[in-house]
Amino acid sequence: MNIETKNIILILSQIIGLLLLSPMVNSVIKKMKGLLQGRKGIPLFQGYYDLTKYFHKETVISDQTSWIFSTTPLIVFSSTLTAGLFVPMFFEIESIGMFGGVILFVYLLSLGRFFMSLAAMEPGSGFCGMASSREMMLSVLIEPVMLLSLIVLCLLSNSTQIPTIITSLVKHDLTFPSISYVLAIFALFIISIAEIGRIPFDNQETHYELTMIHEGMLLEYSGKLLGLMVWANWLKQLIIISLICNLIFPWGIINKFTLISISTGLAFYILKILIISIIITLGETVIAKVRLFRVKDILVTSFAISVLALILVIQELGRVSMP
Amino acid sequence: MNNFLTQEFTTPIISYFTVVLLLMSILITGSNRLKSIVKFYLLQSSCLVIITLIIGFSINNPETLRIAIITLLGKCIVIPLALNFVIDKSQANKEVVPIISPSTTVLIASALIAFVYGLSMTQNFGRIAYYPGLFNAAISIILIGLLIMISRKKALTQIIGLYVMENGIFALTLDTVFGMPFVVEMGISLDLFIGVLIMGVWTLRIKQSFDSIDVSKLSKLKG
Amino acid sequence: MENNILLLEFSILFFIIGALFSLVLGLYSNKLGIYTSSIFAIIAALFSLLSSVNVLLHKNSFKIELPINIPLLTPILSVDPFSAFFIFLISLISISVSIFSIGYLKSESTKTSIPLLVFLYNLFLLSMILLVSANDALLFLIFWESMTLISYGLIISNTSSDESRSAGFIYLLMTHIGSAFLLFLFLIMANYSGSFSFESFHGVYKKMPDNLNLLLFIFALIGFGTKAGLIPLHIWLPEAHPAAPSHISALMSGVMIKTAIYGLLRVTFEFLNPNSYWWGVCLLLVAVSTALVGIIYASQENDIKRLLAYSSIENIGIIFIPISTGIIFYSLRLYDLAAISLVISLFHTLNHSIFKSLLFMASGSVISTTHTRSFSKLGGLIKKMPKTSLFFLIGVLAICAFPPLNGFASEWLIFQNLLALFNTSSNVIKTIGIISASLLGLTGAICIATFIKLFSGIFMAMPRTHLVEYAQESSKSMIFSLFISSSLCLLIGLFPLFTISLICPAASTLINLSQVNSAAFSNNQILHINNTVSGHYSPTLILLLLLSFSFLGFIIPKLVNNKTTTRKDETWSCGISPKAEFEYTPTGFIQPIEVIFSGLHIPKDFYYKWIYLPIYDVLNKFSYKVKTVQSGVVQVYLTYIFIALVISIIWVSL
Amino acid sequence: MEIILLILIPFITAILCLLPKNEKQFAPIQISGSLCLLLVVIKLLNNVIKLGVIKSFNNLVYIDAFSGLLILIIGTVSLLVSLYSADYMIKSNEEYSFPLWKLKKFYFLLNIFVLTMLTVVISNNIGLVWVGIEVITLISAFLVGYYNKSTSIEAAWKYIILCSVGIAFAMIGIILCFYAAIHSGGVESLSLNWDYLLSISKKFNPNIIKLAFAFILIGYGTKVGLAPMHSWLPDAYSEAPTPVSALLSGVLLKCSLYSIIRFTIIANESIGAAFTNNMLLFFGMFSIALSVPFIMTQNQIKRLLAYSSLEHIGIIVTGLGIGSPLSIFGAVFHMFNHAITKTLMFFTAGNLSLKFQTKDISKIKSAINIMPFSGTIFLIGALALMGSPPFSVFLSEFYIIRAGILEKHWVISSLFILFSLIIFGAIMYQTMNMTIGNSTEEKNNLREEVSKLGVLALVIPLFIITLLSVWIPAPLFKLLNRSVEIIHGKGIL
Repeated sequence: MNIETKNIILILSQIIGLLLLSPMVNSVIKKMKGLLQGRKGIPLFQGYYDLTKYFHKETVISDQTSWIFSTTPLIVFSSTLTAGLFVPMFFEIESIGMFGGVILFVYLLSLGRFFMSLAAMEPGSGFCGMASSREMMLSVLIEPVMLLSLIVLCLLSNSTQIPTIITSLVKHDLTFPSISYVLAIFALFIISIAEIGRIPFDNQETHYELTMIHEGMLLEYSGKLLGLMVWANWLKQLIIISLICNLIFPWGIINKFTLISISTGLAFYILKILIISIIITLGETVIAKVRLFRVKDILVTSFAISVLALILVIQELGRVSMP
Repeated sequence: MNNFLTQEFTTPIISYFTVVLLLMSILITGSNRLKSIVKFYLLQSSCLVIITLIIGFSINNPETLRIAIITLLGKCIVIPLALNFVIDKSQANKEVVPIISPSTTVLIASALIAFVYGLSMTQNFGRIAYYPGLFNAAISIILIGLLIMISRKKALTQIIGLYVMENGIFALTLDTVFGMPFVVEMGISLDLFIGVLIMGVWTLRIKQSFDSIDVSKLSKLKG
Repeated sequence: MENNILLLEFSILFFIIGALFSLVLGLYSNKLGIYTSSIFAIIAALFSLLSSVNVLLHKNSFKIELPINIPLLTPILSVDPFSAFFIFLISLISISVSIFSIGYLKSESTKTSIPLLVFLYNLFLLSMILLVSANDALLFLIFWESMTLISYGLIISNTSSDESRSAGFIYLLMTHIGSAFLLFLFLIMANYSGSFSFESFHGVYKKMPDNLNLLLFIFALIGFGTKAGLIPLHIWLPEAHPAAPSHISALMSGVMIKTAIYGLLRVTFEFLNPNSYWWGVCLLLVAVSTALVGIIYASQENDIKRLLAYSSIENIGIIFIPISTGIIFYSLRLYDLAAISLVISLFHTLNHSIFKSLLFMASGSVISTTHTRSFSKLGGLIKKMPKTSLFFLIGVLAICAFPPLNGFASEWLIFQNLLALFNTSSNVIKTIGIISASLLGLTGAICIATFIKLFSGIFMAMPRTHLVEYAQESSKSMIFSLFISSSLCLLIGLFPLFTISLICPAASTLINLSQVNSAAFSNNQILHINNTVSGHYSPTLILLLLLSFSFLGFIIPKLVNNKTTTRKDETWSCGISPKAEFEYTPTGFIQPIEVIFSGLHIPKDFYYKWIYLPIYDVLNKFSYKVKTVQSGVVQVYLTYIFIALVISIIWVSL
Repeated sequence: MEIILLILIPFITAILCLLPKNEKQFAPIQISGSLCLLLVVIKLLNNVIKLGVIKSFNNLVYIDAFSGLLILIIGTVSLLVSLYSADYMIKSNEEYSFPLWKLKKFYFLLNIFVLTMLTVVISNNIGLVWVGIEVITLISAFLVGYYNKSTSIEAAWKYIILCSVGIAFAMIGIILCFYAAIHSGGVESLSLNWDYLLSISKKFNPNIIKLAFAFILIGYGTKVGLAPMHSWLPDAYSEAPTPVSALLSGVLLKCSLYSIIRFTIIANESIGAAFTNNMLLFFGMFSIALSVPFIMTQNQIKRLLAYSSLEHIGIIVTGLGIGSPLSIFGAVFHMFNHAITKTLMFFTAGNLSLKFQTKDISKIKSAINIMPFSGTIFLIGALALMGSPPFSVFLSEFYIIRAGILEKHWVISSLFILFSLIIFGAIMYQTMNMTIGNSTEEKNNLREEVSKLGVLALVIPLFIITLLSVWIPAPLFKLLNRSVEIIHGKGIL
């Protein structure tokens, strides 16, 4: 089979994989959390139940709203999914290189965020407004750091394509893992936690409007719109997690497709995800959510870390002379 | 009459009159009463006339007589008369409080004279004159005239100061370029006359709108 | 070739005729004046657009001689691709603005004197076109000043308001300070080149003593930076834009401040030869801080047009980033890269012109129907004026640089450009380059927050005051012009390569390369930059994906169950029926960000209070001291004369 | 022939102006008179350009391009003044409720004033020039004191006293010059003739010429209004009736400057340009510098303009002092531009202060709304005066600065630009405070704002300065260039 069809198949499988896996991952984390807290926790397929339930329910939207409010879920969903294509799960797609690199990735995520908070302003409810304003504050802090840490990784591999970064991490001629790489990853990890809105930055399970950030923005949504929003959020979570895990354990990205390789790759991928989600869960159980304005300090710290990483990178690459 | 007035003969005479000129201007600076000031001015002018005649004949210049007569008419008759007239009209005879007191003015005046003489010694501008003494005197008289204008408050005194300056200039012309071309002479003396008339007019106007000819009242326009 | 000349001459002619006619007819009736000026402007702009596009496509250039006869001045307009690009930009914007102004002025006609306004409007456009094609320093100065004066006239066109007075004054003063520096710049260069024509300026740096060109560069930076609005020279911008009528602010912010970019680029690259990368580094710092500070200020505004003005300052900063990288590359003799950076900066210039004018026009139609500029008084307009709000949203998306619109295309390129700094050998440049990339990201994030604040404040939720009640959708022509601009945003966003291929000759003439290898930008129709940290971006593909995925998102719930109903009901606000008071106000919305940046945030009036005011105070005190010299006492005056005389006599005898 | 007419026309007009029975009749006489004058001037200039130099009346009259330029200025400005005063003087007479003879006196003196200025610029004899300037002083004093208020009398008095002192000094200068001439073997009867002096100036004794130049500069400088001898200038300008202020600053300054320049030429011939240039530069820059604080803190509209005249005189003198052909071209060109522009400004200012019944800047508000025509032109005129293109003042200042930098006068040029920036700011601030802003008074329509003649008086100068900024007509350019040749020896082409 020729390269085109192969790519198309791969892309399709990536999409489907993301769509299917994302609810699962979320409920896995919840499950583990429940176990850690000595509860039985939710069933592993809870995510899918929720989605179907949302899709069956009647949609009630505020009478203050306009087309923006009701199209936002679609935009958020699609932008997140598009961003998802840039992050390999466990197989690499050559043609993804044609789409765009980390910068596009970040901007697509922020496109989703933009519409989410815009729509949250629409019903004119105080809670949504508050939530979206806080979301914006978070994003202002997140974006530069995320860009910086990702760019540092790009510099290490001289490419802005995430798959290329990952693969070149494996066969990198530098002494690996170099300290700069470790620092960059660390910064990125913190940021990603913030990005997927988990403790200590935001609490997905809270039911107290005044502390909600992400949930708060969904307050006025219901029915299938809500379903899409939630799904988009889970997608984002999965994408970020797989980004992290693939950067931390850059091995096992397959590019030749035999039955064995696929199965091993998949298994390995799931293993990585599990590890990351365990880390997250542990974090969530031991750390408490911090005050809104303390968030700044954490993120600034990670900014400092990534600047440090940058300087180290420059030092290391200084030896490898470039044009 | 072939020229008996030789340089040797005239020099001392001229220098006497020069001294008189200087003296008059110093007296003007020193005195308070307008009438007497006018008198001093009259004296100064008249000895200018004499000097004119002497120098004129010594370098036997044909125009001497004419110049002398014009000067006589102008400086010794018309101007003093006009001034007196104005003084009477504006019943202002005494310079009450001058800006700089007469005695100080005199001192400054003599300082000026010293300055001019000194300067002319170093730079010897005097070289350019027939009678260096007269030249220096002329310059100092001009400066003293200005000094008078600066130091006094009455409109009239200022006019007189101006005329003292004119005298100085006249002395200068005598000493350097005896008798400038006729046109200019006429022109100059012409607007001396016009000048005095106009000055008189303005003095009277000041008198009627400020009911005194004290110039120090004329300081509304500033900045 | 000939027809280019003809076209440009025609457009100049039409501008002049339009100005005169509209003045005369305007005195006769406002409506007539408005139509004439706009129609003539549109025709003239079309002519100049055609000629400039011709020049850009065929990379040729031509000269026109003007009927001006004064010594020292060679009255020649010369249009090379670089000027042609700016003519292109000016004409492009002015077309849509002219269309807009038809409807807009009709609604404004009570406030200002229309005849003067329309008269100056055409002259304004003309002066800008002449400016960018002037080929002689003196001519350039004259047009520069005329442009300033005309725009000044437009700013104060609402003569009965104190606001426009102070705005006009600040504008006039600042721009004149700038012009003084330019005057110096050109005079000094003329000293070495021997004449004022730009040809003679080429490579004039060879004749100069060392480091004089650095001084001149600083002069140019101050001179043009004042017009462009670099911080701290920006103080006139946020005053002038609100004072002017909206279509004028659209032109000023969209086009006029770009002429400063034109001047700076010409002077720097053609005449001064940047020979040390420190110029670039310092400029980069200035640029980034301008962008950051500008957008922080913008985020705190509650006045639509002031907010937009500050965001113009931000964008000027962003435009200057690739310029400074260009200078760095140039000084390192990496001419290809330099050319690429210039192309990028020009590209962003174009984009900013388009979406900023779009935003200004849209806000203009909002202001003219609600009669207020403070958007915390508005709200819920999206139902009153749906079309306007749609185009406004497109403008916002573009300025926030979201794919696949044009803003993102240029910003993506700028990121790539900054990454390209990593190919240089100096560690300083590398570090600064990458960090400024992330700061650019920060700017972008704040920009997003700001424009959410703006858009939601104007259009969303419930009306906060009664001002909104009488609002209505704006007239056809306004909508149409908005449509044009926003479709331009989309098209350029989707097919950036076409525009870039137009820009390339401009940049190459500037650096006088034979050509920028526009392969540098494309790799089979996908935006991509060679010899940097590699990256690709294909707008069309992204759009395709977005659309298909949103279709997916639309269809999946349907597949699950396609007979769910949708019901509208009032917003839940703890059981009370919602009121406008419950809403989150724009100020409240931005407050957290304000809190975070309270650290590095300088109060707005800082520059005025601490830089400009003290100078004034010193002068004033001094003057009052000196003034006592004129005491009004005639004797004192005589003393002055006396002193002067004595001094000069002494001088003589020395 | 033209020369006789040149003298005759103002004289006849002056006489005719004594006849009228009511105030309406002055305008036609005056305007037609000055129109004829302008025609004669143009004819004369035509000859001057053709022949180069016109001498007649056994060398009493000497007209070359430079005097031609001055004649042109006088002719143009006096026409503008007549146009303007037709309307203005009637209004102001009503305001002061003066009898008719005041108007007669005004017009009579006005014409004599013009007449004397003409004689000054065409006469060959520096002594006559001196006499002429003295006479001008005495006449214009009456015009300054026209309103007979206490302040105007004060102004007139200061004007007379200071100027007479200055003139006296000038006389000394002339005497010294004459002395130098005859002592270097000059014929006495000719030795006051300008052309003769120039021809023999090589043999002069440099010391004396230096001294003479110093005296002349101080003397006539007082009349020109160079700092620090300028003190009479703001008073006289602010107190005189507006047309007279226009004449004073537009023309009279230039005439006195003309005599300085004439003498400078001789001095340059005999002792070389360095000395005179330094002195001119010093006084020029000092005048500009001194005008700055007064403009910054000025609160009276006509005094503001007066101080700006001080600045512009400074600019002209600086231009002369820089002493390269270009700068001198700038200077003479600036003489013309300043004359026209300042006239325009005085006219508009006069309209404003007549309308608002005050000269106080802080009391004039939102003029552009209350009197659209004058207000607008006032604003534009201020810009023009401050030397922003497209107005001709920009060009002349530009030439001067260019020359300054070309001659490596770095400091002077920088100061020049700095000062003009500050002055620009100050004047524009004042102007905008006066013109723009919200007003309480009601608008009044164009009809009753200014009469047709008034409109002409404002539009013509505006047109001239705008035209000159893009197109210097060939004859005028010839005139300017010739004058540069006369002053410096070689022109700019």
